[in-house]
Amino acid sequence: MRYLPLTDTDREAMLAKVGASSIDDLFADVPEEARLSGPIEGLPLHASEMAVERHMRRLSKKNLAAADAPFFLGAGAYRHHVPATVDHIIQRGEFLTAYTPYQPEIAQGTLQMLFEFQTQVARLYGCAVANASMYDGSTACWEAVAMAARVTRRKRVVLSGALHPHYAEVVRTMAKFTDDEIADALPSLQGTPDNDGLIARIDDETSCVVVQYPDILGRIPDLAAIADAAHARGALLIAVNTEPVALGAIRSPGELGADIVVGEGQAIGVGLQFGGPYLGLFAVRDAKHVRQMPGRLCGETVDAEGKRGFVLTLSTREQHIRREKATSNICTNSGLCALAFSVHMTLLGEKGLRQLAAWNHSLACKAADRLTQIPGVRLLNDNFFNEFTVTLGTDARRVVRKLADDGVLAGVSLGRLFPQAEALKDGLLVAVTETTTEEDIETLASALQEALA
Amino acid sequence: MRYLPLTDTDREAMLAKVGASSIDDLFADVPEEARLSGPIEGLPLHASEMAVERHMRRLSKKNLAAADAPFFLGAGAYRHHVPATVDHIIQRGEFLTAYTPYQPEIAQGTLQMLFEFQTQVARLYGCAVANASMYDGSTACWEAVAMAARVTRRKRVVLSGALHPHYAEVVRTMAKFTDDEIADALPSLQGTPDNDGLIARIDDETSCVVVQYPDILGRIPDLAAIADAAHARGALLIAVNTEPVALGAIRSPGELGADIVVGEGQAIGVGLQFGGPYLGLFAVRDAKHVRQMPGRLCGETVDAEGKRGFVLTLSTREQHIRREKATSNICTNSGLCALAFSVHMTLLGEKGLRQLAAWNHSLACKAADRLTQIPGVRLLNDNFFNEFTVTLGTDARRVVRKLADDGVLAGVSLGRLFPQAEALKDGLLVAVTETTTEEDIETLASALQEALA
Amino acid sequence: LEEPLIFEIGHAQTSGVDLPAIDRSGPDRLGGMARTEPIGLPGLSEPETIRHYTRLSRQNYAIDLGLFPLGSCTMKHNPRLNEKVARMPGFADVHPLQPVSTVRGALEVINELAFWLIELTGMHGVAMSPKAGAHGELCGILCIRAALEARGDAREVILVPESAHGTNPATAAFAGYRVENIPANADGRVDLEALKARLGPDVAAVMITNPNTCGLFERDMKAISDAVHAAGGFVYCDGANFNAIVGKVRPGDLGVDAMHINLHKTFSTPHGGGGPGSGPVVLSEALSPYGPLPFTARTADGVVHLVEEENAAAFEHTQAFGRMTAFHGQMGMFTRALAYILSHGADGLKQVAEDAVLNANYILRSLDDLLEAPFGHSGPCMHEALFGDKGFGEGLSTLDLAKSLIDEGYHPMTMYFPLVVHGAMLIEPTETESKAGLDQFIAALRSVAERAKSGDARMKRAPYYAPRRRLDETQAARKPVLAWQEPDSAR
Amino acid sequence: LEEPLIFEIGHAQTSGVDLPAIDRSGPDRLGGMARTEPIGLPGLSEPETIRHYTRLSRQNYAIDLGLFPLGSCTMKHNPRLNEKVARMPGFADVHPLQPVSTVRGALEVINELAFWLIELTGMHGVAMSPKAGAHGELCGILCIRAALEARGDAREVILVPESAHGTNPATAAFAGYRVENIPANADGRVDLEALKARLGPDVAAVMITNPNTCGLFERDMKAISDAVHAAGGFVYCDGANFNAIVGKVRPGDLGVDAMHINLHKTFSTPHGGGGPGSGPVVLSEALSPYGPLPFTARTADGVVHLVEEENAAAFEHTQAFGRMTAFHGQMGMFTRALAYILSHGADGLKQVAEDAVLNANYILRSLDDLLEAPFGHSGPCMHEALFGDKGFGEGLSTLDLAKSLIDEGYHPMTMYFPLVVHGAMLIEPTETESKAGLDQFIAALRSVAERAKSGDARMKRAPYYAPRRRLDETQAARKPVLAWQEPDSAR
Repeated sequence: MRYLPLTDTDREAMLAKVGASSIDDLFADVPEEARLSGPIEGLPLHASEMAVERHMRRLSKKNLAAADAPFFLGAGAYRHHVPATVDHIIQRGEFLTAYTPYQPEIAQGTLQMLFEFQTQVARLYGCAVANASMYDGSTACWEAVAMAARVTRRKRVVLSGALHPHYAEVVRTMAKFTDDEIADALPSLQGTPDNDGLIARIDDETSCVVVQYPDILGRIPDLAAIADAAHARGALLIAVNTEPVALGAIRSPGELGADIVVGEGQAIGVGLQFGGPYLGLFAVRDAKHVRQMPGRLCGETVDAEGKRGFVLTLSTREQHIRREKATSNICTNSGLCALAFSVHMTLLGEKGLRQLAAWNHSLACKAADRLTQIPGVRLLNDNFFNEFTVTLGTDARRVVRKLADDGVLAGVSLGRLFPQAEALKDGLLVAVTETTTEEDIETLASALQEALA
Repeated sequence: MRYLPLTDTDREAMLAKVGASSIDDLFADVPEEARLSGPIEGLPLHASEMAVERHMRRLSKKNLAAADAPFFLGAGAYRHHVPATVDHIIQRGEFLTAYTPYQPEIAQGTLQMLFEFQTQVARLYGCAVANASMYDGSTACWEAVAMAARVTRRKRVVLSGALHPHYAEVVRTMAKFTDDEIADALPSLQGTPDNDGLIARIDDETSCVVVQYPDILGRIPDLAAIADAAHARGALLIAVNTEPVALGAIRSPGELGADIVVGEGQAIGVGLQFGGPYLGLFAVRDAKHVRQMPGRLCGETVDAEGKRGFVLTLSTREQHIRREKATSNICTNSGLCALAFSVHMTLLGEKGLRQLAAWNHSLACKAADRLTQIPGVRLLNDNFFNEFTVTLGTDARRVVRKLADDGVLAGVSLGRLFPQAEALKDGLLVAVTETTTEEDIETLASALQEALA
Repeated sequence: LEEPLIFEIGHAQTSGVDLPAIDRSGPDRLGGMARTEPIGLPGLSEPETIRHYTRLSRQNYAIDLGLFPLGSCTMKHNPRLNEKVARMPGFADVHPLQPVSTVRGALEVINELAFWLIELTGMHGVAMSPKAGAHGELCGILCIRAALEARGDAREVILVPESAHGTNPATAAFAGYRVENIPANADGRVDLEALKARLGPDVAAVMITNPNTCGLFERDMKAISDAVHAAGGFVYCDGANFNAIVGKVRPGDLGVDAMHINLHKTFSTPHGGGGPGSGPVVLSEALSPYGPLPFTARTADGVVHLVEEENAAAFEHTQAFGRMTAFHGQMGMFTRALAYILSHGADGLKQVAEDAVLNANYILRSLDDLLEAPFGHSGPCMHEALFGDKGFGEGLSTLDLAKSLIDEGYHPMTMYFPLVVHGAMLIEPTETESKAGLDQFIAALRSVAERAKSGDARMKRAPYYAPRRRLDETQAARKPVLAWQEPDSAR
Repeated sequence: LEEPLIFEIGHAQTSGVDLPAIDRSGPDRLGGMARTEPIGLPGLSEPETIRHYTRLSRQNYAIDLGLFPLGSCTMKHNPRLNEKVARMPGFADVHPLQPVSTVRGALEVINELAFWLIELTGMHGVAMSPKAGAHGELCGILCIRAALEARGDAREVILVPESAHGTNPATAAFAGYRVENIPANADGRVDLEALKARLGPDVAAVMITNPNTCGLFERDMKAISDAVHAAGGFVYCDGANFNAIVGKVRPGDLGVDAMHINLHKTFSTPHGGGGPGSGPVVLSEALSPYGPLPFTARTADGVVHLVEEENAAAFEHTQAFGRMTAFHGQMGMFTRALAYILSHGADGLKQVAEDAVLNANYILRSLDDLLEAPFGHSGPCMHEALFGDKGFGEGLSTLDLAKSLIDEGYHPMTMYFPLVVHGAMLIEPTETESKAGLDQFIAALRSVAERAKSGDARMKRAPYYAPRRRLDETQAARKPVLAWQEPDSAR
């Protein structure tokens, strides 16, 4: 067995050393009736690398990879080109097979990277401090809500209707158990987000308002107005971003007054991966809130010789120290994804990020113009970054499935996202990135025109 | 430009330091008329990683990859499963981007690996000493011939007719310029190699006899008898092996009396790669010949503190010291391929190599049995390792092309290898490795039967 | 050479990517929100980037470099095949919301892995979506709460052994429960009688780690489960130590109702310097109806379906407590874990447990003459060996021993955990270490242990030969510097 | 920790691969040649293998770790895209003898790269199959010999400058020529008058390196070519230093008849610790008919053909001198080089040459106050800067300076080459180094240079901080140990 270095000779010598006559002696504390008499039923014996690779490749080929189709899906997961350098770095054994950097003297590689990552995220979000990452955007969103409750000592959460429905559902799920009260709504098919309606729902019991930016329909809400309204009532504004590339083109949530900014970092460096592992980003605008933050934090310090070094810090917030009094039960971050994000962001730099954002936006504008030439297709929102909503005048879900059969991955239907909302069912979310070619747009347009004819 | 770190600000500061007013000043020694006035004609401007990747992927997809077809080609290049570990190791930057280990104090990684590689090759070949690798099997074969001329001070080379025709052609090409006399022949379509005929060609002027083992038709010649005959006339026996996996099943050339053993190492760890880069293996049975060897050698020594270490050694044979008196003009080895070979061989170990060889042989026997059930198909050689010759009773080249059109890569026709030899044109070389499935064999058999019907 | 921060070497105008110039016709459509201020993100060219991160990486210790004896963390070899598999385009380059017809193979991976996890644990169902072990714990506890609420049974307390991982009480608290500790007996195991005495109508669940964090198998597990069930509660098992028994013992047979599985421990998906993890939770028949959405289900025709909010009813799964995360869980870890399971097979997984336990006992018995083994008398250990700091010289602590081990070329063991042993040192070698490697490690550990017992004061300042000397963690926490700032604007 | 040899830690019965048991029916068909004796090849499990090679790798210096200033070697950044491209299944997993209809894309790669190499050099044809630079040199010289033989002109001598790479004379000798040296003038360039005086009917060719190994452009190149051609000979140009002029100067415009291109230098395919290289040779119209087989040719219909022995006549290529190697050359390097050329484009390649030259001049002028720059007066250097050892303290040599540079964290420069300068130090920074990186290197070099001039005797024993101290090369050569032997059977 290729992963097991012990030889039978080794095993015999070791059993002799521990004074056991057979390996079964070492399992003596397992009651007889609890021991499996034979091998796990149905599971084949060990297999060669080639056999396993073949099996997995066969399963892989049953999927339509995004590279093999005109591809327009977004809705919280975006396909961007990841430079080959990123994968090279994350496959370095010293990053890939290291543990959480609890021994900082021999983990400066991971720690310095995390410190750089935190700084990159904080700057991108317009915040003072970011943590070392969380599971994903949706769980980070819930952690932000929980943090807001700790900060404000209030229990009423106002969710924008245009928050990603999975994110909203995670918040609703958790709130059931924490007794937070959730005020939520469905999005309405309007060209601009209903900021006024949202603001009207904020009251003096509100711990936080959660607003996605750009929102699930691709619209860009006026965070500053919402922030003002929330602050006036003593509530925090939580901004949620699911497409970090957008922040190369639009103003940062922190700059607009968001108190906590969370999001999904997947778009930079991580890839689609059918939904995971992804990368939760979490930042606070004001450093005073840092001790209420969940998750790991890396900080700068010095070693015994006065050299700069980095350590995990403020761990008294965390479960392994505080146990039931911790700010969160979280005990991992998304370290390797954070590395991928940080390497990609370092390659981009400010110049590259801005160019990338400009390119995405420009292509999306072209796509919107092209699609709206199709009879029956209407552009919902005039303003967007790289994702916009069109209405098709018919059930978009059906259209998406039909186009998939023809090898075109047309986008995400609002019916898939909001199955309960009949009013939204004609809506189609279309995302366009630098990986989209003008030919792809043309293919989509033709296929769509045909499907709607 | 993503590979160029200098900024325009840097460039200005540096020009100032060197006292040049523009970059053109630094090219002042290039006569005006030799400078290109504009950019290289037709070459586009710099391109994004994504654009280049797309272009290359498009070209890649115009080829039928071996994994996507039943595959039976050999004839000097063999498809074996390469463990993922091999590629992981050779992509370590410290191996990938290092230079020739001329500074041993900071190159022990490469040097120790080469020392291990040399030992592995020497043992596999049954020899005392192997070098640190050469370009490929065919050039190693010529270098062996040239070495034999140096050792024996004779100029007449006897080539077995069953030597890979490309190897024979390389030898013939080089001999034209070195005035070695080449006695060669075509293989005859017999079940056993014509050892007697070969031996009869050896005379007192013969520097060496070159015999492939197993030979180009898959037959296994009796090296010991040829060695005796060669030695009796004062000639050296050069054994050529193009499938190192075979040596897990059959006796080593050194053990059988070959004086120089050369071969292609590609089958272990390197992959098909459309013919290159490959890995030339070169070993001598008797260490006394080491100073006549071409190529790099890594040797053990100690450092100033007495610690074991490794260095490139005996470099007085080489061109950078000896210039026109060198044993060869070679100035690289095939370092990264040698690493791939060595890692794969380390993973295999003796047990794995023997199992792998047994599996190859067993599957090849099955394939031979199955194919000879087809009317009109005759097995030429009863003895073989993982590659054998069948005759089809019709032009095999035509059959191979037809099967390729149907998505079956049937093997190598003798007509492709020996286009000048009308007598061989019905022959088809079929190679079978562990990557061949029984289903592949069945597919080939059916396709062949249909093509011959 | 010290490696500077990217902020110290990069420039806003440098980039390691080349992007085409935009031919922009007309104004943007950003609704007046266009970014105007600089962001402050430095860029590096590709060669500088490779060098920066390659150099950084070399300041890390990793499994690829040596033994990583962190008890309870199961730092085993990460097979390279699994990395290759996870990168196959059909897994890495598919979007979670693609039409189901285009992701059948991905759903099959999830379903196949789910099937083997259920088989290996002898349970009834599994929730695949939790993102890490602690997330899985939370999922399991929420299933329990949902099940209790479904029968109108509001219970308030969760019992947790003192030796539990910190995530256990934190999770219970996060799910709205009050946490009470269960005492251990002198053997290092749960005190069955004390537990029984505490059980009652207010106890929602007991969270047990088995094998426990003292490295021992809870012999009375079945009796504990029976008692908890009899009192109307549920049994949560922390699966962090499943590596010791995989393929040999099925938690379902011991009465467990829910157990998370750290795919990054038992099934060897890479730790990656702190994640991502993946924490599927296997569930008993009683809890399965409450498992969260989404999940996969194979129908009789062999087709694997994605069960989400909208079609849960069609799959008779109407009592789901909700959703743990966006999308479907850690696909990238599922492919790796499935490749791991298929590579080992039934015989290999059993061998994993046996070699893991053998290696740990070998360490225990090669050191217990020198180091205090508080439960060395309690029978063989499972996959980890626990030692205490008794007999260390004046002023020397477990921390000093651990830091001295760094100078010997090793990552230290888990320290000061479990809390029940003074100066605890918990060593888990895992099954992927060779005997020769263990012998070398034992020799190194014996040497530092002897120095600790002899009171070698030099150890107080170890490590001496690491990329950094001891770091000032107090300063880091007292005056947190959590982001880089331009020197002129800095504190 | 010292890393043992695989022979010291592996076992014949251990394997890092799992192979199925063979169900063998009947005896083998090996004709009585079955292997019976042990081979002596140790195996390691996968975790041991990863660890062995990972640890070994960390004893290497590499471009990924820092500046690699080896003059004449062009150690520049190796883009990671190129590694990805070379591994695409359509390139990595195709057999060289597949029917041509199944490898059209591979042939297109070769043809496309060939096209750009011809364009970049202004030549007429290219032989793609040579396996490395020296192999390319041989190919070029053989073309020249074939061309001369074709016109019945047997010439015996090849002229080579003293400063040439060792491969030049070795190649000429291997091709059956007598080698004579050409002197240099005080500027470090070929002495045109001396060369002209030596030309005659016995001179087959002149081999020139341009830019030459003193780092200078041969101003008189065109005059040299004209003179050689007038005397009936050919001009071979060693292309090792093409990086200095790529995209700016075309050797074909200077009268060159043949030049090899080290794809691993100018076009950045990785050096891999000593290879594989790749050495296509561009040829003038006069030499192209003699180029070896195989090659690719695109016909008017856009199809790319593989021209081999059998169809050479159809492509009017009947004078080929033969074949350099089995199959078609270094495909894996072609894909990388093509990706490199397309990534840079026409503007990028020009910038490569300019930055390479700028970086070298920056080094030259940042050090020439301290180190002897023997040709510092001869105009700007091209892509490498040459220094001598004049002024070093008693008993200190270039070697001592180089080894001291290791302690500063750098790989040394090329030493004692070219032979025309005493204690030569040839520094080629390449274009992929940043100014900050160069400044750091210059500071380090100034520091060791100052120590060398002050006669710091400690330098004699450098390096002190490398994985090894100075190694005893004399012992290695006097009593060669070239393979591992079991200790009991050893010498």
